[in-house]
Amino acid sequence: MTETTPLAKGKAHGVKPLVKVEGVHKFFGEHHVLKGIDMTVAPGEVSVIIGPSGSGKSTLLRCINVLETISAGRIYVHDSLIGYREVNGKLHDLSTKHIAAQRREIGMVFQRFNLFPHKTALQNVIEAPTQVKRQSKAAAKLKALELLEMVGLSDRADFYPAQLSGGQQQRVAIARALAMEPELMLFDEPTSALDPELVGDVLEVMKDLAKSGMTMIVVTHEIGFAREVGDTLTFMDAGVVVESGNPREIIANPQHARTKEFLSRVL
Amino acid sequence: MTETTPLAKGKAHGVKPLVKVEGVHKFFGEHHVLKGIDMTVAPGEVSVIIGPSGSGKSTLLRCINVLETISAGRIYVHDSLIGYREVNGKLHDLSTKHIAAQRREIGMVFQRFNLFPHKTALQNVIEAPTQVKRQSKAAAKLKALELLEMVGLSDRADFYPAQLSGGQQQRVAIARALAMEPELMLFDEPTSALDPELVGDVLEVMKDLAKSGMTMIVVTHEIGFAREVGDTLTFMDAGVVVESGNPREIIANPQHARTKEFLSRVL
Amino acid sequence: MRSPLGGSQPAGGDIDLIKAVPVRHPGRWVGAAVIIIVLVLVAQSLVTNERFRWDIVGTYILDVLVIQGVGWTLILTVASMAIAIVLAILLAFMRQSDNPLFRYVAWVWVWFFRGTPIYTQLVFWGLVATLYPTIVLGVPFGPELLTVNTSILITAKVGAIVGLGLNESAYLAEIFRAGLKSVDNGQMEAAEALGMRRSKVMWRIVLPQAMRVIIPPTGNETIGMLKTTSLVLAVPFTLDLTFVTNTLANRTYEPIPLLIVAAIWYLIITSVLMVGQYFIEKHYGKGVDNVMKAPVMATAAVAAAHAKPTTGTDGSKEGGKE
Amino acid sequence: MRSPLGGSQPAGGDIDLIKAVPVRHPGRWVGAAVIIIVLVLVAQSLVTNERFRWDIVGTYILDVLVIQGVGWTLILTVASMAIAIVLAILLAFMRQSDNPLFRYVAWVWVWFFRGTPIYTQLVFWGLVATLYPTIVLGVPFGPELLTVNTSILITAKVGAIVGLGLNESAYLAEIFRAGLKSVDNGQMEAAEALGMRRSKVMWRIVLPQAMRVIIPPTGNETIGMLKTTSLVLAVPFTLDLTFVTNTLANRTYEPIPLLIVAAIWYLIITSVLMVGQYFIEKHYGKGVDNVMKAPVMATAAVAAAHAKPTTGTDGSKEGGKE
Amino acid sequence: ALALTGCTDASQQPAPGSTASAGGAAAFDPTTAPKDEALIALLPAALKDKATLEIGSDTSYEPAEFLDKDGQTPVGYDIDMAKAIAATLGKKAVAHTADFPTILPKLGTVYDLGMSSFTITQERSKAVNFVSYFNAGTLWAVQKGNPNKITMDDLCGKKVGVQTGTVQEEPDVSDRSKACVAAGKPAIDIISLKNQTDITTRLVGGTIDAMAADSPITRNALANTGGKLEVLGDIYDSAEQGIAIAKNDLPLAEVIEKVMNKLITDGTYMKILEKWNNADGAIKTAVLNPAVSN
Ligand SMILES: Nc1ncnc2c1ncn2[C@@H]1O[C@H](COP(=O)(O)OP(=O)(O)OP(=O)(O)O)[C@@H](O)[C@H]1O
Ligand SMILES: Nc1ncnc2c1ncn2[C@@H]1O[C@H](COP(=O)(O)OP(=O)(O)OP(=O)(O)O)[C@@H](O)[C@H]1O
Ligand SMILES: [Mg+2]
Ligand SMILES: [Mg+2]
Repeated sequence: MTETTPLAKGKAHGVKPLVKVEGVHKFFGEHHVLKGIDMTVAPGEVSVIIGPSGSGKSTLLRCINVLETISAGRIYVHDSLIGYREVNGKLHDLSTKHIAAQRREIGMVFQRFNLFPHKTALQNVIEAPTQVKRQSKAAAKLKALELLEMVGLSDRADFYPAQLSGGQQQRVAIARALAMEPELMLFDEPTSALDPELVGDVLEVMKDLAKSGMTMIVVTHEIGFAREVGDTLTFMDAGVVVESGNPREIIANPQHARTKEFLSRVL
Repeated sequence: MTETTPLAKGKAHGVKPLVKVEGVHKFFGEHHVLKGIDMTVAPGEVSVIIGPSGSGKSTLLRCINVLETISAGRIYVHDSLIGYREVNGKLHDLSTKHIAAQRREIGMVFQRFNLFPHKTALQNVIEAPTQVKRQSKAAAKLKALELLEMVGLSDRADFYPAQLSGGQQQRVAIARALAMEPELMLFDEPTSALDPELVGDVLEVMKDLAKSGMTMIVVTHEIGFAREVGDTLTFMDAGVVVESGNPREIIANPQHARTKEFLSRVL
Repeated sequence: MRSPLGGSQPAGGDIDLIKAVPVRHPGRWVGAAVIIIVLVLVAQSLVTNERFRWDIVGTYILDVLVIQGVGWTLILTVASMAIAIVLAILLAFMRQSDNPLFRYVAWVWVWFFRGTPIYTQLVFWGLVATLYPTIVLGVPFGPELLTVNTSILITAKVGAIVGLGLNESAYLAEIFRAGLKSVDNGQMEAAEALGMRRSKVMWRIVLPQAMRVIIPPTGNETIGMLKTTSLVLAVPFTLDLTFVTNTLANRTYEPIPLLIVAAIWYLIITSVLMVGQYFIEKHYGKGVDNVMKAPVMATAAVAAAHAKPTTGTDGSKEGGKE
Repeated sequence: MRSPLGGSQPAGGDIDLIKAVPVRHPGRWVGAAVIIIVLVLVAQSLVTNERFRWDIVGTYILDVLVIQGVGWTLILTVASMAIAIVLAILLAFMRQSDNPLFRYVAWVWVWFFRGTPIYTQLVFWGLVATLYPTIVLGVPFGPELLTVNTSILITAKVGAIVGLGLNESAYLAEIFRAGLKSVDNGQMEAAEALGMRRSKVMWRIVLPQAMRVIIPPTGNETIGMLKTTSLVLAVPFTLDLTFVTNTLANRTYEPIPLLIVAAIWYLIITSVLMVGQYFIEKHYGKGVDNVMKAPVMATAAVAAAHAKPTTGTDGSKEGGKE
Repeated sequence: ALALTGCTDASQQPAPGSTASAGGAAAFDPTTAPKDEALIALLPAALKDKATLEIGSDTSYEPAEFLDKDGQTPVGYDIDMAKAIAATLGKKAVAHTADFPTILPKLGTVYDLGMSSFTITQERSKAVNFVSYFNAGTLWAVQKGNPNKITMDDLCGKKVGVQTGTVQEEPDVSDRSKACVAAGKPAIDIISLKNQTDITTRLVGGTIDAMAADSPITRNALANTGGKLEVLGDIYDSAEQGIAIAKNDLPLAEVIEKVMNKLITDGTYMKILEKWNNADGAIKTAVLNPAVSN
């Protein structure tokens, strides 16, 4: 089921991977949601994850960002173990301070946006740069307006989330994550609430990010994006990685029946 | 800008329209969000609304369901004025009791799902049938399990919303609206959180509903769905109906530059 | 870097569950130790300080008068909280009413009853019979239908309960208002879109979710009321716990041990109430607070996982097609 | 069915704004009328009943002693609430701590201070000097570093303020806990995912949102505290409003008018506090409660709408492409 | 001169209708009582060097102890008595207003003497040392003209006001009530209030039929209500009131007994009681822990 196909450019070119997921399991009580996930993402790589609803895609992203504790396995970002410290083969929980430091390098766009309702779009975007990176307010604002401009929301900077349409909220969430200039971005269905036109725009933004060398893990249902921008495509189902490899190859010629079935419904 | 093209089958065949939207304006404070919307939906018609983010699609659906008060214009469902009583040309607010009765005929699936977090998936679905329609609990449960089965969630009936993935929540929301067996269904991006495979499944469900004669207004970004199932396609932009008519015709041959531009980005 | 699993076949090998060593916080433990030492010292000095006269505490803790006092205190608390809760829900809904007069009256009510001391209010309830010897029910400016002797209508008991209940309703009304505010607006919209009447929406959707936020301050108020009942002396009502222990203290001139007797009883009742609060909170937290966040480490879960095949059939797709 | 607009060209004709007649609720108005009549009758009988001795109320309402009492009551309230709020935030965070000892100590604190009557607590604060004549700071079982005479350390003022503050902290801790619970979990996750430290997340994201729910019950507590300060006599502290009016009442044998004097002052302070509460609530409600739900009917809005072209340029697409 | 502009100063004027007010005609300064070195020598060591004598008093019991116009200074015959005792011992009396339950626990540490019209009973004598200094009986009062025709023989079913925690409440009136029940009549409706003024007010207002209180209190109430009340029956159950001293401080109690007897013999005692219109409560000799019948 999880026979790992040779991975994408990062590994192929012998570059040290930025993200390494090794045999990760996740239980919610009795529910076994991730069942031994293995995955590597090279620096600058765009790794696209697809899979049916409930297959554990969001959970995997949340584990990488330590929003869920994993039940078994290891996750490394930049060679440092995520969420734990390993001393003499024994795992120690990291302090919240260290976890916060690890997260600073990882940006995340949530499936449900989670904008701060008591702050305007602009305030949402500058919150982390001013509070975490200690940027001056003026500088952060300048950068934030640029980002809002980029996602087409410069005229909504002073709106509260409750005054924004679904698509507008999603774009603010993207700008908010980008404002921290993270090394690694995790996108959880970043275009789900967008109209096709905006999807194009946002994917364009992401393409540019990819070109600028940002590493990204993107959960998406946009097969087109996977094909065009993705360096690797991973297909998950029921908590396991069914298949992983070059997007064009997989889309053109899926190896597994389940992948074939899924893609057939999509294309 | 809003030149109304001849409307779809309902009108064409001389059937009395089920939904009639006449010159509806909506202000949020100073923001003019709907700018004179006109629209008719015949019984059994599937009316698809597309348009860029922030164009007012959700707001229009919310006005039809009296979740927002309209600033000007009239909305009729089944020949009865929505939200008001007209006596001698003067409008009177309807009592909440009467509004509730009007809403009973209209089902709605929200863009943000709005499931009841303190109730399980099953309890979410049976809430309205048992409380509003006074169905027996047993009967409502039977029906609900059928609906959950239909959206592929029979094994998640006893999960709370917080324990469901995004796509699972969206499907519960659809089942909840359908459980009331409304005459008119309003879908606000019902497939946004779904993977392409499930999108297919859910659109299948909607197709069946359409065949069974249910009237639907669907805000969606699935142009494919609009083409296949839609009887009418309405393109909105910046609070006005830019163009409306037969989906295939519009998609093949848009009359307005704005429509053309939007569709070009999509297809 | 070692790979803890034999391979990536989860169903094959054993799952090597993470059992991480928790973060050490030496500073915190020192702090905690200091707190514990202080608590022990305080407790020890409480027990050994002869001024507390624990022998007298022992003599009176189960005195029949004291037990009766506990009973009356409970009766007053329960009865007046019941009145207060009913009124408070009414007031909270009135604050949301479309009728400005209702809103206004509710506001004045909250303003007046929160604004004046409960002791003064209770004095007035005690004085009603003096101030208004008879209450006349009748058509205004018309015939009198019924004349009641106030002192019969408002006995000390009734005065005490009504007085406490009315006062408390103002405080609870604010708590309920805050609770209702805490529920996301989308919930009301979703319920209304399903055709539910306002009252149904409130009772079945909004209030149950608000309860999570309403319960803790209402617990405060209930526990506060327990002690406020001692003010019913103003009515005058002379059977509650505080009054009884005061009387005993006056008789023997040993106020401290009798204050301790009262305090112990109040603590016991408070403990029971706090246990009750815990369970009520848990009930209303279902679906939100109680959602399992941490994995159950029990081997049972792992065993179950091993037993099941991992062929994707336990996903959520089975019913996907009709 | 008439079409109110000249056509469907919104920018062309005038917009015929809906000005609907509100729903009539005759029943409600009758109810409201009854309430008004009752209020008027009560007010009238208050004013005309000579037993209230309004002349005496007038004599003492601005009495220098009374004004001083008001001042002291305010000082006690503000100082003890300040202590209580600081402690309560600490306690609410301790309840969420990973350290079980911290959680436990916070729980015991809340249990003890909510569970025992404030009057008893104040009596003990007054007795500290008697029970523990000196407080010795030193290494346990080691040398004494500092010996303080308790009666110097804990004066009546300090005892009153500390006693009230500690007691109140337990109640506020519960309120803060409920408030923090009311904030959606996704908010904390989003903030943490941005790399914010726990304390930052609490102060900047969770607490400001919790304030909406925290303010009304905290208003309750503040207003309650205003009246609770009258118990400081137990310490003994003899300058607060209630003590002063009681003394005057004892001297003049006119308790009712002097209770009214106190009640009027409490009402005035409460009114000021309620106005303050309104603005604080409004501040923390921004983005949630204050979002415009109803259209502004002002002609200005319509005029502005007419002035703007409706060519889609005021949508949100301008910056869509870079 | 008022500290705050806009304030009124009604509280600084003598109370209307009050006859027993500090600084009245019979002004007498108790601090003029002569110092007695012999008695000072008997004082326990701890007290010898102190310049003050600390008094705890629940100052809401006119005329025995209450607060002066400023709302802070305790006055009354108990306070004057304390001043005379202190002067005899070469000290200055400092009277503290205290809530009743806090007076006794503080004896010996914060307060040297408790002077708050404590009636001596056997039960109470177990908790503190008493030096008797005043003789108060119970005296009843009803509305002027006795409109409800109350007699001391027929109190059953009537509303009687007593102050909480006084001997009138328990055992006096409560025993009368039990006797009523035993005789098959309705029990006395005992209205027990915290403040004596509330009881007086209610009696004037007619919500209670009669009140029972210590004789000085009743006299004071009659004087202060300007002829709206009258006495019912005679003083009875004369009981001695005492100065409270900590149980473990017998030496001090013995000194106080001697000081009181000196004040009685040199006439200071009588002057104080006359000043407060309560000479009829005077006793012949002060006794340490007198044997009491109840
Ligand atoms: N707290 C929880 N308790 C129990 N089960 C949970 C919990 N959270 C998630 N799950 C389950 O874990 C599975 C994986 O959820 P996840 O959100 O990762 O799916 P997903 O692949 O992101 O799906 P989607 O595309 O619908 O968002 C789902 O079946 C869900 O029901
Ligand atoms: N309460 C409000 N106050 C002010 N402006 C609002 C409010 N609600 C919505 N708007 C504005 O109204 C416009 C239309 O919003 P609406 O939600 O109808 O868009 P939509 O077409 O559904 O977009 P999407 O596809 O992104 O969901 C948006 O520009 C939004 O900013
Ligand atoms: Mg997901
Ligand atoms: Mg929308």
